Amino acid sequence: MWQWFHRLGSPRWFYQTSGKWLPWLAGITFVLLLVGLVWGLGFAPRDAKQGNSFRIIYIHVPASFLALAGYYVMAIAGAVGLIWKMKLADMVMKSAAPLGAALTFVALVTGAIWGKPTWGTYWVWDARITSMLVLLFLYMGVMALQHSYTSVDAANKASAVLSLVGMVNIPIIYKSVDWWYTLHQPATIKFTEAPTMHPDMFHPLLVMIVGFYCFYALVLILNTRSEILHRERRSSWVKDVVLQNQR
Amino acid sequence: MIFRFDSFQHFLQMDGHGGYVWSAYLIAILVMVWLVAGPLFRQSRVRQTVTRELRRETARHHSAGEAGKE
Amino acid sequence: MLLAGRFLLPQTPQLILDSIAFERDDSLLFSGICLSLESGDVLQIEGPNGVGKTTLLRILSTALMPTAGKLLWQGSDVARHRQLYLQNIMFLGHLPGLKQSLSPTENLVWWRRIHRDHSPLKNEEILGSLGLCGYEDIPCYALSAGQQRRAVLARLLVTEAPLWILDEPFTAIDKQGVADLEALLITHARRGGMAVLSTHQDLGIANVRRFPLVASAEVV
Amino acid sequence: MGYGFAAILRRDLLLAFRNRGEIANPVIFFFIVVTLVPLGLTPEASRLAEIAPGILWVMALLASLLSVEGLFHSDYRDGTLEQLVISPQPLYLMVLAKILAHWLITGLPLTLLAPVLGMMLSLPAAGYLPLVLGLLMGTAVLSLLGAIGAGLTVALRKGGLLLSLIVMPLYMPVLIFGASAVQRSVDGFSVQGPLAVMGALLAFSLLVAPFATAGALRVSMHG
Repeated sequence: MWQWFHRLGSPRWFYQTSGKWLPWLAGITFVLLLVGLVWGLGFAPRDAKQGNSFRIIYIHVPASFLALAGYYVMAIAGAVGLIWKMKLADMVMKSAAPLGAALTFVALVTGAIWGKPTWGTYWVWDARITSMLVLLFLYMGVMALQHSYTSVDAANKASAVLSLVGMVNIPIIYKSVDWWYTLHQPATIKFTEAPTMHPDMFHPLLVMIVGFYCFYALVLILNTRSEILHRERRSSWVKDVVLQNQR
Repeated sequence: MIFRFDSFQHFLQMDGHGGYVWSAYLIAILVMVWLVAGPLFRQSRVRQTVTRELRRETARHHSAGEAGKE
Repeated sequence: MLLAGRFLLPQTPQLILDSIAFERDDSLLFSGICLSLESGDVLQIEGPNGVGKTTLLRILSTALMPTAGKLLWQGSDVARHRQLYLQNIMFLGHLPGLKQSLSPTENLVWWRRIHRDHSPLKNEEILGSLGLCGYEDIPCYALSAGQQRRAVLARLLVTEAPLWILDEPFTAIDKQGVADLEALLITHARRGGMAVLSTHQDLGIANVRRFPLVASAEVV
Repeated sequence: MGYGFAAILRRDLLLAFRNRGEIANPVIFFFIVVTLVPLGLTPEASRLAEIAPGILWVMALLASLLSVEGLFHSDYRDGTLEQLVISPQPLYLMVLAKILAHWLITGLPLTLLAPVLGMMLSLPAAGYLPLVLGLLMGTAVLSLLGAIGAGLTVALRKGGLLLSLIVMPLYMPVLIFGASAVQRSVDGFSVQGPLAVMGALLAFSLLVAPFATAGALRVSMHG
């Protein structure tokens, strides 16, 4: 009956397989984040110049990483959905947008809070912060477009096209913001750069980055699962799943 | 590896930077909790609607499985 | 080459719809539509409002992609050889692309350019044959709905495409206009052309094939 | 292949000529908002000169953004767009023709008006050439990028604000390089760098933007 739903990349298959892996992924994510958090907050040495405010790096940097990587995940999922008409990919793309936007928001807010003790002000037109802000705008554009279409399929296709255009543009935007920043050269202290960090500071950062990647995957899967349930709520297998859960 | 602070008080204050560090972590954790709770909440809502529909269907047809079959 | 293909074997199906289905936003509009058209066929799609007549015609025009099934034009898959197929069709939808601020003549000139029509017929002759004599240079927004519809029909005269796809072509035109369009359809069919149209009107054309479109029973 | 391109270009220019009043709007908008700046800030020539490059560029960007919303709108409403999408000719070229027409009736007049407005904002003499050259290429890039957004939002009832939201981030490189070319020239530096980058942006968006716009239009027609 619902044969058109079960083509390549069947959402049902994804829902059932991811259900098996989910508890493990959740456990690993929780442990990594907890270890990284305690390590970073309490056991990493304080920075000579910035003091303890430097500890914000343990959330700021991983969040920034995932914010950018998340855009690529979204765009690539969108491309797969457009080219191979795979419904699962559309759902992944739709789930990636608010997640990426939230992480971009975290990166921006923690960056601003970090800026206060470091630069004496919450907001500086620094190249990296400005780029992050533009990234937030790109995410918001995709989400706004997604919400303004009444047809689900059209919404997915349109936001896939937009996120692809954004992906092509991100390097250009980043480069131009960098160039703009060096042109104006305001006197600021640079963020601590990862490669020159002391290993004692760097190891917890590494744990946090891996933890954030796991967290990203976890939330992406959770979002996609709820999207699958919502879109296939009329199909028989979803009804079976719901019935099983009640027992 | 050693704990870098003398006391819990010191750990909270972080030499005057405590407010910044703790608020940054708090905001990040709140957002992350919301990110996990959101899909779980949505999922349970879908489950509720499906359950309601199933109940309505059973009331109508006396056999819930009928509608799902070929 | 195209012409040769068109008139070569009059009794082989030119266009085949092979179990076409269409689904939008997880609900099935129709499925399993099988049809074939031969040279000289006029096919009328019938059915109540909302059953998907416009959607089916838009699938035929390739403006929409079918969810399942295939379109075959002279034996080749339209999804793969889209350009070739598009050279052979003329689609007039609900909104036929008439520019309101241009006159019928200017609209016609633009269509002739885009269809690459080099036939010796003059613009006045074409518009005159559609009863627009004296209205050639008035902007379309000043014309009545029926006159605008007639101006749109001029498009059918400047294309060599053998397959016409017309969505509700009789909307808003008077008795004379209906007769004119029927005459156009008859001439087109006699020359070996084909037409698929949706209308609630009984056509005054002999040998019209009718296809009643029914909604998919599987729609929830 | 080129006949569709030429036909669309001619028709769009004819249509623009018919609706002359409408096409003057972006130019008038540009003129008025630039006039607002001294009123809101200061009539002092030295301070105006300082911000003139940025103001001129931001306002040109807004004027272009406002006009790009209508790029496909009337064609969508009267069904022409559907005909273009199912035309046997490459959609890429037809979209390019529409964008070229849009640039000719908005970008070009904006560029030509800019020196006059520069004079009113007491832009130093060295700034004029890079301003005009930059706008000449930059407004074309703006039209090309704006067309993507216009294609994505054409089927939506209230697409205007959304269009700005999705297109503005893409405009940023143009703004950065365009305004800094003028600024650098005023400060006595070479402007070859930023102008060359602007040329590269133009070449790149010529290649990619009509393609993306064609995809966006297909999506809009399917919806």
